[in-house]
Amino acid sequence: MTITITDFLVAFGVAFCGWALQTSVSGITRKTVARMQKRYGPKWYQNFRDIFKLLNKRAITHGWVYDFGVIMALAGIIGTAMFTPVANIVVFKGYDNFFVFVYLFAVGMLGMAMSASGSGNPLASIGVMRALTQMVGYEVPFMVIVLALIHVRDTSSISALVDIQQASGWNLVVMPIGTIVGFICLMGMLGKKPFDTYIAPAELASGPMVEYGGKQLGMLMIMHEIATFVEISLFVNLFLGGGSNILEFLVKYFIVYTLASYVSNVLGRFKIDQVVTFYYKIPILLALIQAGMLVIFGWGV
Amino acid sequence: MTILTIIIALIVLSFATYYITKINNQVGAYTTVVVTLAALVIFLLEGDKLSGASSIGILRFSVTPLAWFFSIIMLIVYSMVAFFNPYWMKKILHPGAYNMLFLLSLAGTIGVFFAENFIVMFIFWEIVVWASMFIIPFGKSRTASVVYYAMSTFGSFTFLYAIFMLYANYGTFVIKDSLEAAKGDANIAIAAFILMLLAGFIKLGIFPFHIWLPMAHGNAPDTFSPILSGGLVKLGAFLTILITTLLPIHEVTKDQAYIFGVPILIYVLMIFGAISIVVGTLMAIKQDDAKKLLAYSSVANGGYILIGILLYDEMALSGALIHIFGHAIASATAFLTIAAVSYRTGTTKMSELGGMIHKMPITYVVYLMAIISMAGIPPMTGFISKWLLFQALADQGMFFIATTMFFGSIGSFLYVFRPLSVLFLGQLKPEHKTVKEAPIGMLIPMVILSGITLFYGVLPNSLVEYTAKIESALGFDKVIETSALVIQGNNGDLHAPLITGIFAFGFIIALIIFLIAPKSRKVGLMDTYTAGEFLYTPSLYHAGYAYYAPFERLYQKHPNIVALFAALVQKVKDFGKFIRFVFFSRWPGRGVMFIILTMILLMWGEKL
Amino acid sequence: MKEIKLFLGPQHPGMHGNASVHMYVEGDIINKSRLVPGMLHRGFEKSMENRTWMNNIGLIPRVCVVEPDINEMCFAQGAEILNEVLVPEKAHYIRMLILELARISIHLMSLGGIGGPTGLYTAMYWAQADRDLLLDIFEAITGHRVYHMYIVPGGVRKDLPEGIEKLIIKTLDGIESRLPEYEDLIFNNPTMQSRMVGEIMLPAEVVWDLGVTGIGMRSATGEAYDLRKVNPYARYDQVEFDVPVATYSDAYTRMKLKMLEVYQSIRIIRQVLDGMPEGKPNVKISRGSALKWTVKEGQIYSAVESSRGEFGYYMVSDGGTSPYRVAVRGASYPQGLLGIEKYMPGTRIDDAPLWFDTMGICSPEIDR
Amino acid sequence: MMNSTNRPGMNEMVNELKARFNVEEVTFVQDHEAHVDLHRKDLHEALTYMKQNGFRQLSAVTCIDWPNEKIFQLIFNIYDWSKGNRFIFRVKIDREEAMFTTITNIYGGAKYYEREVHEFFGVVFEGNDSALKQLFLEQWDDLPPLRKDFDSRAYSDRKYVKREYKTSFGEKGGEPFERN
Amino acid sequence: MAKKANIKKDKVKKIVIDKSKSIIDAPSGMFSDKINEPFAHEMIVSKDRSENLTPKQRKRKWKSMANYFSANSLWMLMYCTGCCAIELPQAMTSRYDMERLGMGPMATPRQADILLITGYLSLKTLRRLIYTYEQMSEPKYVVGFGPCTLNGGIYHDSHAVINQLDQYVPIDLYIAGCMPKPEAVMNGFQDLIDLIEVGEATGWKDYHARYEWYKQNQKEALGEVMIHDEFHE
Repeated sequence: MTITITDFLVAFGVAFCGWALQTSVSGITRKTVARMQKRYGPKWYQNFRDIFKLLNKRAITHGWVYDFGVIMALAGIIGTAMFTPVANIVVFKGYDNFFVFVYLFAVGMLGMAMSASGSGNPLASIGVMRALTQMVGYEVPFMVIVLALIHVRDTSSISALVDIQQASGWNLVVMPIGTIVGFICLMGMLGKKPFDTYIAPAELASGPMVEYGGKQLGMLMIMHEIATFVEISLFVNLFLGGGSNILEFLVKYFIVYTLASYVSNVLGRFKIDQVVTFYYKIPILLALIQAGMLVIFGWGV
Repeated sequence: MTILTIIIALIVLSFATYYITKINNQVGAYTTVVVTLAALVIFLLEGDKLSGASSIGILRFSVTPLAWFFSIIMLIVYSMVAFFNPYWMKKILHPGAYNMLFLLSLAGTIGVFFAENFIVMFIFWEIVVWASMFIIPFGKSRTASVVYYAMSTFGSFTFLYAIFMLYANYGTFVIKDSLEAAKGDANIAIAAFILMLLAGFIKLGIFPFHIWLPMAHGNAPDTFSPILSGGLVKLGAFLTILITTLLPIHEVTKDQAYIFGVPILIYVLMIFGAISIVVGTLMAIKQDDAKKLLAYSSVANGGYILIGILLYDEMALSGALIHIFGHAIASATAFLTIAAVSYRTGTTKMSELGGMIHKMPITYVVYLMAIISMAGIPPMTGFISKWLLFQALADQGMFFIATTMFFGSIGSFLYVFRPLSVLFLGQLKPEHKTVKEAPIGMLIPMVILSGITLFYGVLPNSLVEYTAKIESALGFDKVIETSALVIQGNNGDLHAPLITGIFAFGFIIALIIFLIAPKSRKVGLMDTYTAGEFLYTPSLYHAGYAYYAPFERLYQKHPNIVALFAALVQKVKDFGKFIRFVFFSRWPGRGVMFIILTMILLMWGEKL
Repeated sequence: MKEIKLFLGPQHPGMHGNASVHMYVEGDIINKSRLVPGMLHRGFEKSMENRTWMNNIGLIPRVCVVEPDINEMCFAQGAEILNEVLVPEKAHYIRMLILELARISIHLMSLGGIGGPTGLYTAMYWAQADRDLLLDIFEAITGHRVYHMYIVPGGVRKDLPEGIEKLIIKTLDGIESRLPEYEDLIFNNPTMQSRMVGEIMLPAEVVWDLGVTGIGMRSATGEAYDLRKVNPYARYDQVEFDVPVATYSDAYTRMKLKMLEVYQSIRIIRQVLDGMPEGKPNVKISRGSALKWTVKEGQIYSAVESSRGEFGYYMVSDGGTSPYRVAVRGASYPQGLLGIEKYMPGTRIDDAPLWFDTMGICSPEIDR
Repeated sequence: MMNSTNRPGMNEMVNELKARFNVEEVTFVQDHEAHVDLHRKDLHEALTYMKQNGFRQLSAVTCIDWPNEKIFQLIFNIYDWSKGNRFIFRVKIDREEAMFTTITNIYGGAKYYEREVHEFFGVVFEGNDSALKQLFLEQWDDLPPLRKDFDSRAYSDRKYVKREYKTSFGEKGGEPFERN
Repeated sequence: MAKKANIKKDKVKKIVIDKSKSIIDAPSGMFSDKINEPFAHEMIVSKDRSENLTPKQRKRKWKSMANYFSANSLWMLMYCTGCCAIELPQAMTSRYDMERLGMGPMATPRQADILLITGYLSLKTLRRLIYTYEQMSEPKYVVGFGPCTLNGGIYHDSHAVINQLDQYVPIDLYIAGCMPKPEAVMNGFQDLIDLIEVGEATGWKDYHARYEWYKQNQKEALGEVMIHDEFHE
C-alpha cells in the first residue's frame, strides 16, 4: 500500500475532528455533571472558548525546552490521533499497530513531562513524577489484556481487531473481565478521579500544569482533548467493537466518556502509592486471569 | 585483510600506545582514537571480504555475519568513546596503562567474536576480563574491581569446565563441531549449555549475577563506563546467542514438558531474564547516581536481550539483535553525556546537579535522543527492537513474561526521565553558573551516536535485513521479512518511516499553532509559582533528591540479593580465618596436628 | 541538596484562607514546617481600643470570617458580666439558636471543604448548597448573610421574625434527611477512607502538649470536654444534647465527629424552638447614652465553645466608653502555629492540606 | 464581682495558693473564673503547681499596657478541663525594662503566645529566642503596635494614601457629597 | 483605570435573581428526591446586550474576536485575601453557579485571568499580591471586593491595612457591599464581562503605561516589595 499526501490530510482530518468531538463531548459532560452537583453548568462550547482564549493570551516562557516540549507533546498526540481508526475511516490500514499507539502516545507524554520539568518548578516535577508512576500502574494490566487479545486474534492492528469484532462479536462479550480491567485502566489514562493524583490542585497546585498559561496551556488543552479522544477510541475499538458506521462509534464513545466522568465524580483522590498498589492488587490479577483464560484455555474465543 | 592481522595489530599497537602515552598523554590518547577509528573503517570497508583464513597454531578465526555485526557495534562504541580519552588523561591515575588496556580489551572482544574454537575464545575472553578489571579501579572504587573479577572468574571457570567437558566427550575444541556433536546427548548438551550460559549471564548481568554491573559501571572511569555498558556486556549476549542457536537448545530440550510453547528449561531461564528486568528497573528507579542508574538499566536491558534470544523465534532473535545494537549505542551515548557533565561539574550525583540544559544544550539533546531510544519510543532504534520483541511475545502468548517486560518498558520511562528532569532540567545551581558546554571533541562522537540511533529508528530496514542474514547463517528455517519500508511481523506490520513522517507532520501542525499565537515573554527560572511567597535559593526549589520517593517506599523492604552475597562473602572470610588460624598462626603445631589427624583419617579409610 | 522548599499558601488551592505554610520537604516527606501567619493581620485589638463599645459590635464578627457569631457572643457575654446585667431568658434561647445554626453552617462548610484536598468536589457543591439555606435563615432573622451583628450586649438586636420556626424546621429537616447522603459520599466511600483513615494522627498527649481544644481534643481524649457542658453559658444547661467523643483522632474520626455534631446541633435547635420563652429579646446594657454606653471597670475572660474549640475574649474595661484592651484567644491558635511547627513534620505533602480541614484552622482568628 | 464561689475546688485551690505563694489579690469574676495577682517571682512555681493539679491547658498568654502606672500586666490564663475551673494569673512587670522569663518549659504551648506579646508590646521573654522574631508583622518600623502610646490612626494617615472625597464626613461644613 | 460598575448608567442589570418569593419559603427543589435537579436560581440575561452600547463601542466589539473569548472564559485565581472570599464558594457552587458565565477557579497565577481581591489587604498580603499580579499572563483583570479595597472600609485606621488599592495595582471593577452578596458578585462579574467585550477593562495596559508610578507607590507603602526575611531563606 502506498501512502500519499492525501492520506496524511485525511488522517489529520480525523485528528482534527477528534479534537472537535472530544471538546464538545467534554463540554456536554461538564453540563451533565453539573446536574449531578445540582447546578446548571457552563455552555457546551465552553471548552472551545477556553482554548481560544488561552491561545490569545500573552504567555511567558521559561526557555526553549519549555516551548519545545509543548510542541513535541502536541505533535506526538496529533500523530497518535492520525493513526486512530474511527468506525470505517481507517487511513493507515494495517499500520495502526497497538504498540505504535502505546509508544507514540508516550512521545507526547514525554514532551509534556520535559516541558513541565523545564519550567523549573518543583511542583511540576513532582507532578510529572506522579504521572509517570501512575503510568507504571495502569499501563501494565492494560497491555497484558491486549497482549492476550493479540495472541488469540493473531493481529495487533487495531482496525483488524475491529473487523474481527464486527464479524464475531464484541470483545466485551469475549473477555468481560478484561473489559472491566480495561475500563479501570482507562480511568487511569484519562486521569479521572480517583486517579488524578498528578494534577491534585490542593497538593501540587495542578501539578505539571503549574507554570503554564497562555498559548502553552492552550496547546496542552488541545493535546489533552486529543489524547482523551485517542484513549477513548482505543477502548471503544479494542473492547466495544469499534463501529460499523460513525454514528455507532459516536454513541459508544459518548457512553464510555460519560460513564468515566460520572464514576469519577463520586470518588475521592488516591495518593500516588495507593494508585500503584491498587493497580497491582486487583486489576493486574484480573488481567492475568483473563489472559490465562484466553491464552491457555481459549475460553470465549 | 585477515582478522588475525587486525588483532595482532591491535595488540601491538596497544603496547605501543603505552609508551607513547608515557612520552605524551595527549598523543597517546589520540592514538587510541586513530587506532579504533581505523579499525572501524577497515571493518566497514572490507565488510564481508574479511577473512579468517590465516592462523598461527591454534589461533584460528572464522568470519560469520554474527561476529561482524557484533564487532561493528563494538568498534562504533570504542571509536566514539575514544574521543573522550584525551580529556580524561589528567584525571586517570595511570594514563599509559589505561590507553593500553583500552586497546587490548578491544582486541580481546574482536578475538572473542571471530574465534573459531573455544580455546581461542576463552583466551580472548580472559584478555577482556583482565584488561577491564585493571581499568575499573582507575575510577572511584577498588571493591568494584574485586567484585567484577570474582564474578568473572566464576564465569570463566564454568566456561572452561564446559569447554573441557565437551572436549573430553567429543575431542574437539572447534565451536561448531563440538556443539554439533553435543546435540546427540541431551544431558551433556544441557550441562554444557548451562555452564556456558552462566558465563554469559555474568557478563550480561542477569539476575542473580547482576550485582557486579552497577558497582563496576558506576565506579569505573567515566570514559570506560560506556565501554562496559555498550560493549563488554554484549559479550555475554554474543555467547548466549552462539550457544543457543548453534546447539540449538530448543531441539536438545524438545523432550521436556512445554510451557507457552517453549521447553520448561528455556522458560525457567527466561524467568531469570524477567527477574532481571524487574530488579534492574526497580533498582534503577532508586538510584541517585546517574551512572549507577544507567548501569541498572543495562541489567534490565540484558533481561530483554536474554528473553529475545531464548524465545528462539526469527522475530525475537531479530528483536534481540537490534536491541543489542540499539541499547549499545544508546547506553553508550547516555553514559557519554553523563561523562561530559561530570567532566564539566565533577559529579554524577543527580541531586547535586540541576538545570544543566541552560549550560549544555547539545549534551541535553543528545541525552534526550538516547533515552528516547532506551525507553523504546519512536522514532528511535529502541522502538523497533521493542516492537519486535513484543510481537514475538504476543505470538507465543507468554503473558507472565510479557507482564514483566511491560513493567520494565514502562518503568524505563521512570528511570530515564529522572536524569533528564533532575540533572538537565529544573533550577540551575549557583555553583554551576560558570559551566560551559562540553568541548567539541566530546560533542562530535555524541552527535554521531545520536545520528545512528535516529537513522536506524527511522529506516530500520537495512538493519533488519542484516539480522535476517545473521539468522539464515545461524540456520534458521524462517527469517524475518521486510519489504520496501515495512517490517512484517507475525501479527502485524511496522512502517517506521510512516510513524516518523506522521510525527513530523504533527510537529509542523503544532509548530504552526505555536507560531500563530502571540509571542511569549521570557522570564527567569526563579520567576515561578511559589504560592505567592518569595524564594531566592535555586537549590531549594529543585526537586531532585528521592525523586520517586512514594514509589520507592513501596519496595523499600525488598529482599536484597546483595545481602545474600555478603553473607556468602562472610562465610568465605570465616573459612579463610579458620585456615589462617590453623595453618598460619604462631604455633605451627596446630597445623601439623591437623595434617596428621587428616592423614590418619585418610589412611584409616583406606584400610577399611 | 536534599531538601526542597514548598509553600502551601497564601495563594494555593490547598489553603483555605490567607496564610502560608513553608515546608522543607525531602522526597515527599515534610521535614520542617512553619505557619507564616499575619497575612490577615488587621490590628484588631488596637482597632477595638479605638472604637466605642457600641461601634465594636460591628467590628468584632470579622475576627473569624467563617464563624462570626461566637465573637459576638463572647463580647456580649463579657460586657454583661462586667456590668452585672441579667439577660432575658428569650435572648438566651435566641442566642443558642443562632450559635447552633452557625455551628451547623461551619460544619457543613468543613464537610464540603474536605472535598478540596481529597478531590471529591461533589461534596463541596452539595455542602455549600445546603449551607446557603442556613444563610437564608440568617438573612431572615438578622438581615445579614455572614456578619450578623445580632447578638449584642444586653440580648439580641431584635426579635425573631414571624413564622421563622417553620422555615428553620423545614430547612433542618431537609439537612437532616441529606446527612445520610453525606455519610455515603464521604464516610462510606472507600477512596475517601483510604485518604483519611489513620492519617494525621493527633494522640492524646499531643493534645495536652499543644493545648488543642474542641473536636481535636474530644476525638483524642474520649472525654466530653466541651465548654457547653463543662461551663454552660447561655442556657445550654437546660437543653439535652450529647457530645460525640472518640479516642482515635485521625482525619476520618475528626470529620465524623463534625458530622455527628451537626445532628446534636439540630437536636438542640429543636428543643430551643420548642421551649422558646415569651418576652423581650433584650435589655439595656448600661445607663447613659444609647450609643456611647459604658462598661464597669474590671477584667474578664469570656469563653464560648466554637466549632474549633475554646474561643475567648480577655476584656479589660477602665469604665470608659471604649474597651481598654481586648485580647482574642483564637481557637485554632495552638494547632495552627505550634501544631504545624511540631507535629506536621513527618507528614507527606499529600496529606498536608488535610491538616487545615480536619484540624479546623481558621487563619483570620490567628492573625486578627 | 464576687469574693468567693461555691464551685467545687475553687476555694481550696485559692487557699492553697495563698498558703504557698505571695498572692497579692484574688478576684472571682465568674463562679468558675478566679483572677489571681501574683508577685512576678512566684509565677513559675505557681504555674508548675497548677499544672500538677489538673490545670493542664494554657489558654492564652497576653499583656495589658498601663502607661500611667508604667507597668505591663502579663496575663496567664490556665484551665482545668476536668473540673471546669479557670485561673488567671496576673503579674506586673516594669514597662521601661520589659523582661520576663519564659514559661515554655512549663507550658510548651506558650511559645507563640510569648512571641505575639513580644511583637505587639515589646516584652522580651528570656529563654524563648524564637520569640524575638516577627510573627504577624513584616518589616515593622515603629513602636510595638499594641502599646497605648502607639497611635494607629496617625500611622495609617502617614503611611497609606487615603482616598480623597469632596466632602468630609466627620466634620460639619463640608460640601455636599456628589456622586460622579 | 478604576471603574465603578454599579454606577455606570448605561447598563441594565444583567442577572435578575428570582427573590420575588417570600424569603420564608425554602427554594423549591432543594430537598426533592431527584438528586440531580439543580436548585440554582434561574439566570435571566437580557437577550440583546449590545443595544445599550454606543455605535463606537459596538464597532469595536465586532472588531475583536479576542475580546469575546477573553470575556467568556474568565478563570479566576484562587486567592482569598480577606473576608469577602467567604461568599465566593457560594457564588461558585450550586446555588449561584458561577460556571455558567464560563468562570472557574484556577490554581496558579499563570493560568488565571482575573484576580479577585476579596477585601482588606494587609501589607504582608499586598507584597504577595503584587508578586502574584505580575506573574499573571496578560490580558489580566482585577476585581476589588467591598469597601476595604476602595478606601480601607472598616479598617481605615488600622496600622496594618492599606487604604486605597488602586494606588498599587490597577482595578478594573469594584463590587460594593461588606461583604458583597453572591448576587452582587455575579452581577459584578457580568459587568466585567461586558467591559471586556467592549474592550474597556484595560487595567493591565494602564499598569504598563504607568509602571513607574505604581512602583513608586508600592515602594512608599511597602519599602521593598520582594522581601528577604527569616522565613524566606
